[in-house]
Order: sequence, then structure tokens, then C-alpha cells
Amino acid sequence: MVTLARTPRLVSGLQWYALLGPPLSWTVQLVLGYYTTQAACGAAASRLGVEVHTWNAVLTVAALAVAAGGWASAAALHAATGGGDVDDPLGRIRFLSTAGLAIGIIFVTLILFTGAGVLALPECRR
Amino acid sequence: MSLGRAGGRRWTRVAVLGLLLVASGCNSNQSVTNPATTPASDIATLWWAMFAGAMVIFALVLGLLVLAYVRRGRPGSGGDDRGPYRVILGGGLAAPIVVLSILFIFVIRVMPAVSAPPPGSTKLTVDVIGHQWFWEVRYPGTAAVTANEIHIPARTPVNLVARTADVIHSFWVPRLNRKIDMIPGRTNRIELDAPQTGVYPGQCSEFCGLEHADMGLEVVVQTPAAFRAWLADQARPARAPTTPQELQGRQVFLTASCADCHTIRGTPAVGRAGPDLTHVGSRQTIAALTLPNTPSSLFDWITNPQLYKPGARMPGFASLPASTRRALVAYLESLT
Amino acid sequence: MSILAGHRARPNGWYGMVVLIAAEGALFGTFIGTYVYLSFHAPAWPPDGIAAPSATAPLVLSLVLVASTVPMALAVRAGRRDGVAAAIGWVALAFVVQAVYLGFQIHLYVDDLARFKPQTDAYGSIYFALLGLHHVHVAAGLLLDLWLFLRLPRGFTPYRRTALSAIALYWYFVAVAGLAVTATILSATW
Amino acid sequence: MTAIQPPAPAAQERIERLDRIWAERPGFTGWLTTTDHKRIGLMYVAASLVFFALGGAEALIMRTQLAGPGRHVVGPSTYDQLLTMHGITMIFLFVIPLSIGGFGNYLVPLMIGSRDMAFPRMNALSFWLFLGSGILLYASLLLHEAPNAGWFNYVPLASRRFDPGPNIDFYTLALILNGVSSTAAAANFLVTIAKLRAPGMSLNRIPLFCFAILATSFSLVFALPALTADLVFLELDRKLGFHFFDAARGGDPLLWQDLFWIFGHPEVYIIVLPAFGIATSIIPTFTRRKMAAFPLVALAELLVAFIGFGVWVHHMFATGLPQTTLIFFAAASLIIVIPSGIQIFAWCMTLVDGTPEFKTPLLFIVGFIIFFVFGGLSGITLAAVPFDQQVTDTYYVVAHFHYVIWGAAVFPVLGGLYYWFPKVTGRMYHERLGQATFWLIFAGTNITFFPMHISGMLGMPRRVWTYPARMGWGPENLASTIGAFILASGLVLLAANLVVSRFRGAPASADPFGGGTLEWSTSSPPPAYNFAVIPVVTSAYPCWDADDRAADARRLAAGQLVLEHGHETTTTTPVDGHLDDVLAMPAESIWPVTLAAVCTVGLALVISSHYVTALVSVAVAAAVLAAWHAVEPRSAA
Repeated sequence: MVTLARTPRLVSGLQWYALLGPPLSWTVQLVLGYYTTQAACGAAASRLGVEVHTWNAVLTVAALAVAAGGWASAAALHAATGGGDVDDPLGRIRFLSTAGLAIGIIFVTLILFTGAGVLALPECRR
Repeated sequence: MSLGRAGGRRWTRVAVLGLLLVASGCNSNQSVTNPATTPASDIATLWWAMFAGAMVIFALVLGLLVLAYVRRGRPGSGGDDRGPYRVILGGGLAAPIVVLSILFIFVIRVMPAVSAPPPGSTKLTVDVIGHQWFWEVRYPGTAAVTANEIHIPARTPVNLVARTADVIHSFWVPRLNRKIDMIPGRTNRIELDAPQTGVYPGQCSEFCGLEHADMGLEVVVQTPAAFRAWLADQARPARAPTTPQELQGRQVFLTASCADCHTIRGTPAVGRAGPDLTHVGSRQTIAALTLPNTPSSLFDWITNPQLYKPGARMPGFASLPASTRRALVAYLESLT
Repeated sequence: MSILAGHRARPNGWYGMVVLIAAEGALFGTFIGTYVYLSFHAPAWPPDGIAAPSATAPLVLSLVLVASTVPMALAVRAGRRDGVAAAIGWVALAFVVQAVYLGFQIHLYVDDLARFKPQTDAYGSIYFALLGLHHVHVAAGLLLDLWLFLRLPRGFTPYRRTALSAIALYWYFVAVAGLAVTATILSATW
Repeated sequence: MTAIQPPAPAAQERIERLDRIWAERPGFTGWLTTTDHKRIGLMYVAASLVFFALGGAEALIMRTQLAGPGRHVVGPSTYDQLLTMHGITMIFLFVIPLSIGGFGNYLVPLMIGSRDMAFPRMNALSFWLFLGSGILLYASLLLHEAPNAGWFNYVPLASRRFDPGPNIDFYTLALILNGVSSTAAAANFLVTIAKLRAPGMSLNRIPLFCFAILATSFSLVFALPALTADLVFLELDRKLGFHFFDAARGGDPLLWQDLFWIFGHPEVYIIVLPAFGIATSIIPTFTRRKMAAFPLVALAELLVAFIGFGVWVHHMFATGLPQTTLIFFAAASLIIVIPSGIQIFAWCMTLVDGTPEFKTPLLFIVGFIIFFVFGGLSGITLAAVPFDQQVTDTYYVVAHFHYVIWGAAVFPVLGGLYYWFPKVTGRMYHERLGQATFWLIFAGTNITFFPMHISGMLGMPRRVWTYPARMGWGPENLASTIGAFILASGLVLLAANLVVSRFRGAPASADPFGGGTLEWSTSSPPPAYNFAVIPVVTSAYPCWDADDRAADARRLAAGQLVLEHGHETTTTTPVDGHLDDVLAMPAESIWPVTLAAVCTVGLALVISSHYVTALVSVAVAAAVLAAWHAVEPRSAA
């Protein structure tokens, strides 16, 4: 508790990272990944020269790292707020870190699904 | 895959009868659960697997609701969340991750079976072009052009190229493969590889305007030899009229506005808006399966198409004398 | 007000403008995404027969629009001190720069229309639609400035102070969106 | 749990002062100029129910046409207009306006302990713009020129070449207007929930209904621009000959689909999220237990909205896109099951662990859970790419989405109509008739929509105006038609119950069901200012905190947080809900309805190609806006 009170900025940073990091990392993976397939399989493919599998392997690893970090932050906050105290702002941090734990698991799974799916299929087969 | 075709049909019956008082006893020729090819049966297997899983999950949730009803009089835990949390995390988070992972792998494994055939993997290409509201069918490399009836040889991988002349249509013959949209500016392909001869009905399944409902088609799977004979027939120009009535009919066809929209190869009629009629007499139906191809229904159709297919692009010819229309019918039916 | 003496929170109007900007940002994002999407489906971009846009004028103009946010920020600061004359002066300066900016942009737009048209092909369609979207936003901002000229001379109220800070926020957004639009348009030259 | 105590004399005096300050113009003009979120909410409810009746009538005509093969009740031209108008009406003019505009408006300020929405006049504008869009659309139906390319309006069928009449222009411009209305409403909710919460209502104490509205509003703000852009592109193509969707000139018909579904799928969750919110309001009340796993449920509501942005291509699995493109969206469409699953188990476990009393509102929620699970499961099958490629655009899909957006999204709304009826009218509905009605509607829904799964699996495409006898789809369709009329009769009974109870029902107390959220702490119906004293809360179920409510009553007597000197409400910090300001609120105004009228007329002029006159209406609109903002809310001296 004491450490939390002393480092509000860090706590607040970790809290928002845990909440927003995993979803946003998936968003980046989805948007960029979607555009790599559009670029590689559209009429402009030869002009753009995008390689779907390479790009998506990189995107997946990067997104996974960010999302896993978010989950770890949530886990740290959740452990630190483990007491019975539910008053502000500890109650709020505990509330958000509980949510963050679920967010981390869900988005790590989603990023893995996406990456594995793209890599398992031929690049531009329709 | 594991469930055979007959098994699929039997299971359809069980599901239909078991789940609903209204059983469909009739035609299941356009049924998703009556597959006739590998891709269609892969999809049907995927369906039955998902169906079974879904029923188990549905039963579990219903069980929880029944439990709530049975225990309604008892006081609860008083708001202690630890028990519910275990169920919620187990049922809402852990179990779905496992189940969905299995399903996702299943899906990825079925996807190649329903994809477009790799270049060079097929022996025959058929171009199907969607129109409001009929299907133009071409066999590249031959002069053959027909409509609404796609003949293919059995046990032969066919590369079906789907395009459109106007709006978006979707080519769908459920027993043979997934559907594929026909989109302006795009060329889509699927594979048809039917092991057995027969007639497989299909229908446009993307809303395409007034007569979306009456845009049927049939895939006629023939033995390779019969198919070759059919294709050679279709590639020939139209038969010349032999009787005076047929001669009169041809004259009517060329001078009334018919030729503006229809082609009859070997005559000056080269219109492209309507179906190619070079061998219309050989087809089983007219107006994209709306009517059987008999002289009397062809006569009715020419007289007033809007009665049978409201919105169809074809104008009625009731203004022509009945004898003239009969001559036209005689000529068209002679074009086998 | 006694319970809150001396305290000032960000007004609701400011939050409202943030949400509006989020929606507007999504709108610009959709237009830009469309531009990229169409370019990915074109064998040549810009299509043969249309020259790639020139870079100098749009770049300079974008920087001018960004520069015009400085007097807007100063106007907001003056507003906090109830400096009516200073606030009006800064808004007026920004207004002049923004109006000149829009004038130049419309001049370029009309020039472009002489070379190719939105009816030429999809490139022309998205090119003029994207630029047009941006210019409409600048024009709307100028109308907001005019409203400030109408209301500020009668002195500041909390409502007008909120309006000034929200309108300034809007201009920051328009400047950033202008940069994004310019970058998108110029991507065809790379 | 808490009863309203008769106020002390000092408090009575303050209440009378508040009554005077918050009084609005009486009579009909009062409705035109009102900025009271409750009256605006009621107008939303009334208007959307009228549109619901129209959309329902359209459905019944279609079902009559499809009752058997080869019938000719209506021809294809009328049928296509009916099916398009049915879709547009139910989505844009019924469910969203009712659940967000109606329930959201009425309840959010009451639940968070505020006196109004953050932007009361913009709130009125949202309503009037929505009404304008509905009037435009139904004007087109009266002209027999209604939109006819389906609610998702694919090009090139909707292009000028294939649809030269004004039909699609009505669609395009009315939906742009509707979108502006929804964006304004969403912005209003976001700021209201962020800033106007009662002191002490930190993030973790926001009622779950408000979390749902928050998630919905986020979705609207980011999804609607994609639709707006799409509609603008289409109108530029149609009216000015642009080529966004013209494949022959470098455009792409799939661009329409991409942009439409980038909006359209979040839209599905926009429709269903408020229903989740209503369910999470009704369940705790009737089980006398707080929602189990409250943080996860709140999170799940937000996640559904968020992941909902990454699933749009599952509407386009059959378009021949590369499979590597499809798989992104298949993955997201599967994973979105998880937040839904968390909520389903949380609802069920609250029922299991609480002490449920199966009154009418809770019955509708149980029905909702059943439909949502069933429709969710058929939804999973549609995320499985090859199966979707087989059954998309068939009646299987029609069955699926009616389970979800009728069964799952509207059932809670129906339950909510009963649940908050005493709050709004001060009278009770008829309980036994309510329960009987539930069973009728529940049966009707299943009889209507279940057979559609089968007709779809048997190969029946959607949007067909008729079908030939040889296909053998007759029995399923007849069952659907019979079910539709059972369903309709149930809805008529529901309406009768509520209308009669409005006048004859037993008087209702402030809190007839023992609800946990703040709306139950004020009288039924609530006064114009909602709460005589701004409540201070310490939990997510403040109405169950008797001590806190007693403290409110003491503050009223003492004059703390009563704000009895002006048309004011409090604002608090967005995260922790600390009191940070007292805000003067705008009073009633004639300008919102005026502006909406000008916009509607302007768009009608564009539809009829009177561009110059339309430009004049833009100038008038600017003038109206200036006049609007010349009237400033003032704090008490």
C-alpha cells in the first residue's frame, strides 16, 4: 500500500497501460496486417512489393510483447492491491487491474489466433 | 470427412424432426447438409461438429437457468463473489479459449478445401457471368455459350470463373461448394469437382434487385463422354429452320426486337443483354428456372414475361398475333 | 459556488469538443484509409495521364495553418485573464492567416480541377473529396471565429471562455488533420 | 429498500424553490422547446415505438407474402422497399433511438445522480434530427420511392445506373442526418457519464447500465464516421458522377462494403449493448444481489464494443478476398465470444446465487439470456469461414440476427419498459397479464425465427420476394408467418397493458421493486430536477445504502448540494468522481427544433436536386446556430 501511495504516477501509468496497451497492440496488428494483405494481393502488388508472412510475423511478435507487458502490469497492480481495502483510489485501481488481467488474457489469445491464422494460410489464396 | 453423405442426410432428418414440429419432408437438393463433393462435405462436417458443441453449451446455460429457478426460494451467499467468480472465469474465459482454439484450428484446416483452385490444377474452365437476372455460361476455348444450365464432366476438377455484367450476384450451388460473389471489376474462382452425375440446383444468393428470387441455375454433371458430346453440340452454330413455321419464326425473331437482346449464333442476331439462344431448345427451363422449357410455357413467357417474373428485363409481345408467337416458339424450340 | 471557491475544472464544452474531434478524426481517418485502399487496388497511382501533385505549395500552406494555432493559443490565454481586447486581437490575427490559407487552397483546388476532375477516375474522386473535406473544416472554423467576433466584444462569460477554448481546440485539430491530408496527398509522389 | 421520508419544512421550502427554477413551459410548445432529459427521453420512446409499429407492419406484410410459395400479396418492387424499410426502421428508427435515446436519456442522469445531460439543448437537437430522418424516410415510402437496395445497400445495385430514382438518395441523406443525431447523442452521453456523476461515483461505482451506454457511445462516435463517409461517397457518385465505387474507373464496389461494415458490425453491438445494460439493471433488483463479478461485467461491455470494430469482414467472407485477409476477422469474431461469455455466466450466476423473483421484467431477461446464447452460438458458426461462405445471405443468417437483435437486443428493452414503467408513470403495470404476454412473445419469437435456420440450411436465400414450390420451403415459412402473428399479438397485449395501466394502474411508490441504482431514490415520476439534493454515493448500488440516503435527506434540510439558487448541476472528476464544479445548465430553447427542421428541409431539397435552395438552408442553419448560442446559461448571481 505504501509503495502505491508513494508512486501515484507510476501506478497510474501501469494502470492505463494494462487497460489500453493490449487492445491497442491488437488494433495495430489488425489494421496494419489487414493493409499488408490488401497491398500484397491487390492490383498494386508488384508496385508495392509487400510480403504478407514476414510482415505479420513481425507484427504478431511485437503485439504479443506489448500485450503481455500489459497483462504483467495488471498482475503487479492486482497483487499490490490485494488487501481488503476498497476505498478510493485503491478500490478503483483494484477494479481496473482485475479488468486488466482479463484484458491481457483475451488480447494475448486474440493476437496469437490472428498471427497463427495468417501464417498458416498461403499468402494470397482466395 | 467422417460423416458420409447418407449420414448427413439422415442427420438432417433427425435435426429437422427433432427440433421442430414443422419437418421439411421434401426436396433437399439445395440443402447445405446434403453435400455431394469434398468441399461441401467438409463444410457439412464442420457444421455438425459446431452444432453438437453448440447444443452442449446451450444445454449447460439452460441448466444454470433451471438451477436458478429451482433454487429461487433459498437465500444466496449474500453477495460473496468467490464462488460465482470461479464459474464465470471457468465458463466465460477458460472454457471458451479451449473450445475456440479447437474450432479455429478446424476452420483453418477446412479453408484450403474451399479456396479457389491453384492455377493449373484444373482440366476445364467455365466462365459464369451474372446478369440481372440470369446466368451466362461460357466455355473458353470453344464457341459454346449457354445460360442457367452449367454442364460439367464428373470426376473432373473444374475451374469456375465468376464474374458479373452488372450488379453483384453470388454463385451458389450448396451441394457442390461454398458460394462465391460476382463483383464488378473482380474475377473470383471456385472449384467444382463432382464425383457423381446428376443435377445440382443453385440460386443467386446476393440481393441483386427485383428478380433476385427468380435467378436459379442448375449444374448438370455428366459422364465425361456425354459432356464432350454436349459441348460439341453447344459449340455449333444454330440449326437452320426446316419447316415453314420455323422459317417464319426466325424471320419474326430477326425483325421483332428479339435480336436486339439475344444472340443466335449463325444468324444476324447478336444482342448481349439477354441469354444466348443458339441452343435454347436443348435447355430444360427458361427464365433462369422460372418456367419449364415447353412450347406452351415458352409461348406464355413471350406473351407476358412480367406475369411470371415481374421486373424481368424482357418486354411482352402480346401485340404480336398469336400465330406469329407460335411460329417464334416453334423456331426457338427447334434450336436444340 | 462557495463549496468550490477558487477551483476551476475543465468545462464540459471542452470535453464535448474532444469527443467531436474524436469523431471528426475518425471521419478523416476513413477518408485517408479510403485513399490508401484505392491506391492499393490501382496498377498506377496516380493513374497514367494525371501528374503527381506538386509538393511545395501544400507543404508551405500546411505549416502556415499550423502556425495559425499559435495566436489561437494566445487568445485562450488572454481569455483566462479576461483580456477581451487581446483575445479578439489574437483571434483576428489567426482569422486573417486562416482566411488567406483557405483562399490559397481554393486557388490550388481550382487549378487542379483544370488538370483533372473528380469525374475522371477514382483517384480524382478521392483526391478532391479528401481536400474538399479539409477545406470545409477550415471554412467551418472561420465561421466559428466570426461567432467569436460577434460575442467576445461584450466581454467574457464562462460560456464564452469555454467557447473560445473549444474553438481553439478545434483549430489545433484542423491543423493536424491538414498535415495528415497533405501527407496523404503527397504520398502519391513517393 | 429506502423509502422517501416526508421532507422537513426547511427542505420543503428548498424543494419549492427548485420546482420554480426547473419548471418548463406547459403544454404542447413545452415539448417542442424542452431540454429536460426525461421529456426528451419520453419523446424518443414515443417516436421510436411508432416507428416500431411501422417496421412491424412491414414485417407482417412480408411474412404474409412468404407464407407459401408463389404468393402475390405484394410484387417485388413493393417487397424490396418493405424489406429495406423494415431493416432501416428497426435499426435506425427503433432499437437505437429507443434503447439509447429513450432509455439512455431518461435513465443515465437519474442513475448517476445528475440533474440533466451535459448538453441539454444538443440533446433536444439529437431527438429532433432523429425525428427528421424518420420523417424523410417515411415520406419516401408514401411516395412509393422508398430505399429498395436492402439496408446495407450494396453498390452497384444502389448506384444511379441501376437505381435511378430518388429511393437511394432518401436512404443516403436520411441516414447522414440520423448519424449526426446519434453522434451528438453519443458525445452527450460520454461527457455526461464522464463529468456529471454524483460525488463519490468513481469509475468502479458507475452503474452497469451506464457502462453499457458508455461503451455504446464510444462505438457510435468511432463507427458512424465510416458510415457517413460511405454515404457521402455514394451520394457524390450518384449526384455528381464521382467514381468511388465504379470498377470501370478505378473505384471498387467492395469499398462500400468495407466502410459499411466497419460501421455496420459495431452497430450490431451498439444495438445489443444497451440491452446488456438493462439486463444488468434488472437482474440485481429481482435477485436482491449485486451483479456477480462486477468489474468483469463492466469490462466485458467495453470489450464487446471494442473488439466489435475488428470483425467487419465476416460480412464479406464470400466476396473472394484473400483467405489471409479473412482470418484476421475470423479470429476476432471468435474471440469476441469471450466477453459475451463472461457476461452470460455472470448473469446466470447472479441468478443462481441470488434469490430470484421471476416477475415480468426478469422473465424478459431470462428470455433474453436464452436468445442471446442461442443467437451467439449460431453467430460462432458464422465466424467459421467455410461454413459462413456456405450459408451467408441465406435465411440462416436472418434467423441468427433476429435471435440476436430481436431476441437479445429487444427483449431486455421490453423487460425494461415494464421495469421502469412505475418510475416513469407513477403507476404499476398488470403483473399477471405481463407474465402471460411474456410467454406469448417468447413463443412467437421462437416460432417465427427458429424455422428460418432450417429454411436457410435448405438453401433459401434471404431477400427473396417469393420462392417456387419445388424448393420445399413452404412448411418452415408458414410456421414463421404464424409465429410472426403470435408475436405481434403478444406485442399488442404488451402495449395494451402499459396504456391501460398508465391510466388505471395502482399507484407506484418511489421504489416498488427495491432497485439498487439512484433512479429509485427519487419520486415516481421524478421531479424536473431529478433529485432535491445531489446524492453522494459510496457504492455501485447506492439505493441499497440506507445510511447514505439518510445523509442525503439531512443535506437537503441543511441546504448542502441542493443548488437551490440556479438552474445548476454538479460536475465531478472523470476517474474518481471528486466534486469539482457547479455548472449552470441551459434552459429550454426553441432553437434545437428549429435547426433540425432547417436541416431536414435542406436535405429534402438536396434529394430533389434543388441545390441552390439547399445552400440557402445551410446559411439559415448557420444563423440558427448563432442565435442558439447567443442564449447563454447563467449561474445564479
